[in-house]
Amino acid sequence: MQAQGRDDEEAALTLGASGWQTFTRVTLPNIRWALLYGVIICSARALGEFGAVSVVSGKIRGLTSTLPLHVEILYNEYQTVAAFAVASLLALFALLTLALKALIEARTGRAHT
Amino acid sequence: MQAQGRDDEEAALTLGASGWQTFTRVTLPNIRWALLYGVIICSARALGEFGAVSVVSGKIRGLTSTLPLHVEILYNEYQTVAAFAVASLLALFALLTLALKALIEARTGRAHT
Amino acid sequence: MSIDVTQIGKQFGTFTALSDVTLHVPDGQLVALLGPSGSGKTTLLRVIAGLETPDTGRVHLAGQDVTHAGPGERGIGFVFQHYALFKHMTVFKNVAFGLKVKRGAARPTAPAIRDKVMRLLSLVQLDWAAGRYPGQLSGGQRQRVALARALAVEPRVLLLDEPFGALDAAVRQELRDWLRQLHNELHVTSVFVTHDQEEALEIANRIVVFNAGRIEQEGRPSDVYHYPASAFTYRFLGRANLWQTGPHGQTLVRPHDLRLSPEPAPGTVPAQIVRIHQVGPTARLELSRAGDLPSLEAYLPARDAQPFQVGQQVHVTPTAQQTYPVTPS
Amino acid sequence: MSIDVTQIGKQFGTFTALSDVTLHVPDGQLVALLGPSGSGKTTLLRVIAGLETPDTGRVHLAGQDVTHAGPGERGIGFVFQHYALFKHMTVFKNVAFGLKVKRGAARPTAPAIRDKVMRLLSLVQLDWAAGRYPGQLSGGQRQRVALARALAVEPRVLLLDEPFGALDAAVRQELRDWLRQLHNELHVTSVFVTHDQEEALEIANRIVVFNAGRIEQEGRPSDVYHYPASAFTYRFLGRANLWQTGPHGQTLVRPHDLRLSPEPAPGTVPAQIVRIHQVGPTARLELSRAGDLPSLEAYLPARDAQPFQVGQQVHVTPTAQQTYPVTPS
Repeated sequence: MQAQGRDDEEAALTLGASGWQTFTRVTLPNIRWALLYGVIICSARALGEFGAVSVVSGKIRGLTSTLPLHVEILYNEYQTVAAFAVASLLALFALLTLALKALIEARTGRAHT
Repeated sequence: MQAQGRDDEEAALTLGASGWQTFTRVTLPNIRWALLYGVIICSARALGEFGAVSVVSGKIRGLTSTLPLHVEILYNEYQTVAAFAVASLLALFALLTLALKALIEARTGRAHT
Repeated sequence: MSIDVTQIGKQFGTFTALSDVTLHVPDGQLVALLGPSGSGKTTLLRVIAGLETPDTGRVHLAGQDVTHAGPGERGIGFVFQHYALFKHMTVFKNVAFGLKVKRGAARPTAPAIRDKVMRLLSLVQLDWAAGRYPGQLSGGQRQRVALARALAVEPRVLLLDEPFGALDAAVRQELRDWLRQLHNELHVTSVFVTHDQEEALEIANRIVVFNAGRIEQEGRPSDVYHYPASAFTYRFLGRANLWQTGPHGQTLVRPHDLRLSPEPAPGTVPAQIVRIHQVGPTARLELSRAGDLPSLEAYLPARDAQPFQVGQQVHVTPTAQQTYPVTPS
Repeated sequence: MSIDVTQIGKQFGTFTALSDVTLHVPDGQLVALLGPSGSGKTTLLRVIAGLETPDTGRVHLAGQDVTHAGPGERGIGFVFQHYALFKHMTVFKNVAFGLKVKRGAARPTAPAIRDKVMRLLSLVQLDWAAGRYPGQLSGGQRQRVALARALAVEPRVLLLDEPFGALDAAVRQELRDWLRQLHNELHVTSVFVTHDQEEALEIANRIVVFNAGRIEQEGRPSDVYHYPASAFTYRFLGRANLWQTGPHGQTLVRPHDLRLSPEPAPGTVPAQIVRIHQVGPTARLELSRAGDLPSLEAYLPARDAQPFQVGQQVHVTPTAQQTYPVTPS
């Protein structure tokens, strides 16, 4: 952001753009792919997090439980089918994220050439 | 690495250095802080990983158990004191990592100015 | 619009970029800020633009104090060395940007914007490129887009930071001519930064020479060139021969101010021709003198240089010279 | 050591960097590869150095085929535009690097290395900086360190990639002189890349002009300058006026090849003086002609320009000119 941004943004400021206009019209379009990439990777990590959530949340079903915790709870309750169903859902999310990530990498790769 | 390295390394090659000499004398010294930083952050993540290890390892004590798993095992066995002791150890590692990370950030920050 | 900067000081950490700089630029001038890199010329330009806040001193535009005004409120246009075009917008949208971000009644209607942008693009001979992206243009074309973009908001002052620094020699020459012509047509007060003395001497009305964060000299190009106030300016504005070091200081001579003759005369110094290099209308001769006197370089019109040969003994005298006290550096 | 490249071709994706380039550089020459950016001159230099592998063609150094030899096995020294010094090593260690990485018997003893490095550092007038880091030196000093480092391995060919491109005008001039002198002393075959025609004409023995991946022309500086083989070379080597476009093509005239007189004579064309710019020994006059003939620029020695004034009607004739067929571009 520092590397590619400064000149552009200063140019926008000298042309009379406000700080907000500079951000939305110059900064954001430049970093949109990097930003989306960050959001997706971050969501993926958050979705899959287990240890920290397990300790902190208290595992109250339907309230502070997350998908990975739910898999454990179901598994411990011997509801194997339900557990595998939820786990499959998680796996599907993982595949989706991977696809999105690949798409964005292709996009930004192209934009740089 | 691509940004700062290429010219340096090409210079070393034209001066008759072998690939290995170029790597150890030019590339490594340039990236040593970035590399150490990566190693530390990576170790910290590996050390704290719970979910994946829990599923894959089988939790055989003294063989495939890690510190976070050990905390859980001890806790589930109502060995509260031992569990907290191991947890404190983990917290100590976390603090050490943070200190190292701050140190390296200060170093590389200085090297760039 | 006139520009006045008064006693500007600016530090970056321990580095003094500007120290007590005062400068008046009258309305309608084309001024060059000239100096080596790190001499403070770009910092002063950025202070005038409002992109840098001075530690001390004031900036007035047309008599109005703008020291604390933002860059968008000053009525300036700024051109960056590396163009700073918006890569994700077409050339048209780049030029239209300054008009589209205006608020309320100040913002022209869409047809008015289109007319104006196309007029500017034909002014810079790039109307055919309106739909292209900056990445599809050459360096010279990009800089012309940047100029059109800066002119779109009708700035009362045009500020250019090494505008031709990133371009090839041939393109640079073309854009120099073009900037001068543009200034002749629009008469907008313009300030440009350069480290190329030839560029400054060629297109500016006034030249401001910077050295280590201070103004070393200021004046018309011919005055600055013919009467440099210091050895620094003398050496920076063109090649200089050290003729001799005497009790009053060092005497400097330009290569084209040396006269050569085969016969000795009062005031001449003997020298030997070491090298003759002639390409184009000027011949460059390298001369070595006896003893530990530094060697000389002389530029002669090609026809005057014809009688001389390498190895020949000649007698040299300066037709113009300047003497400066030797400053401990 | 002579350099021969034969029918070199190199593609980068869809971009043709070099296409069927053949060039012979005799032993001991100082050759300039001159051309606009993207014309292939740097790619050829990197092919000679072994930093780039050609798609087709061969490279011979001193008659020996080195097309597939690594850069370290070719006996070359390479100087980069941005110095490429090792930032974490002192100046001394930078220069010593090439000697310290030698293997076995080829590696000099520590005292021999120290002697040699200090000798090279005093050659580039930087012996006082042996213990400094590159970050503490100016651009010109860094490039001198880079040169000393390249010379330490006693290369039989010295290759320089826009060695003065990143430097200020005054420093650039100083280093140019210095490179020429160094070449006169060491006589090592040297090839340098530049986009500055003045630099090429000033210091090279031979000039190779590149255009779009091909060699446009090759020869001695005066031959290339006075007899450009194409309109491209003519325009690239200096300013060019378009005198007229006739049935045989376009006739080009250099600004210093125009003669002005107040009275008409056979062959003269009437023109009006629009602008006179005089700084230093040369006056530059801008002339507008009647009809749609393009305007002209004339350079006169200052004394010849004295009788003329802005607005005056004059009569112009070229003393030298070149006619080229109009190529569709």
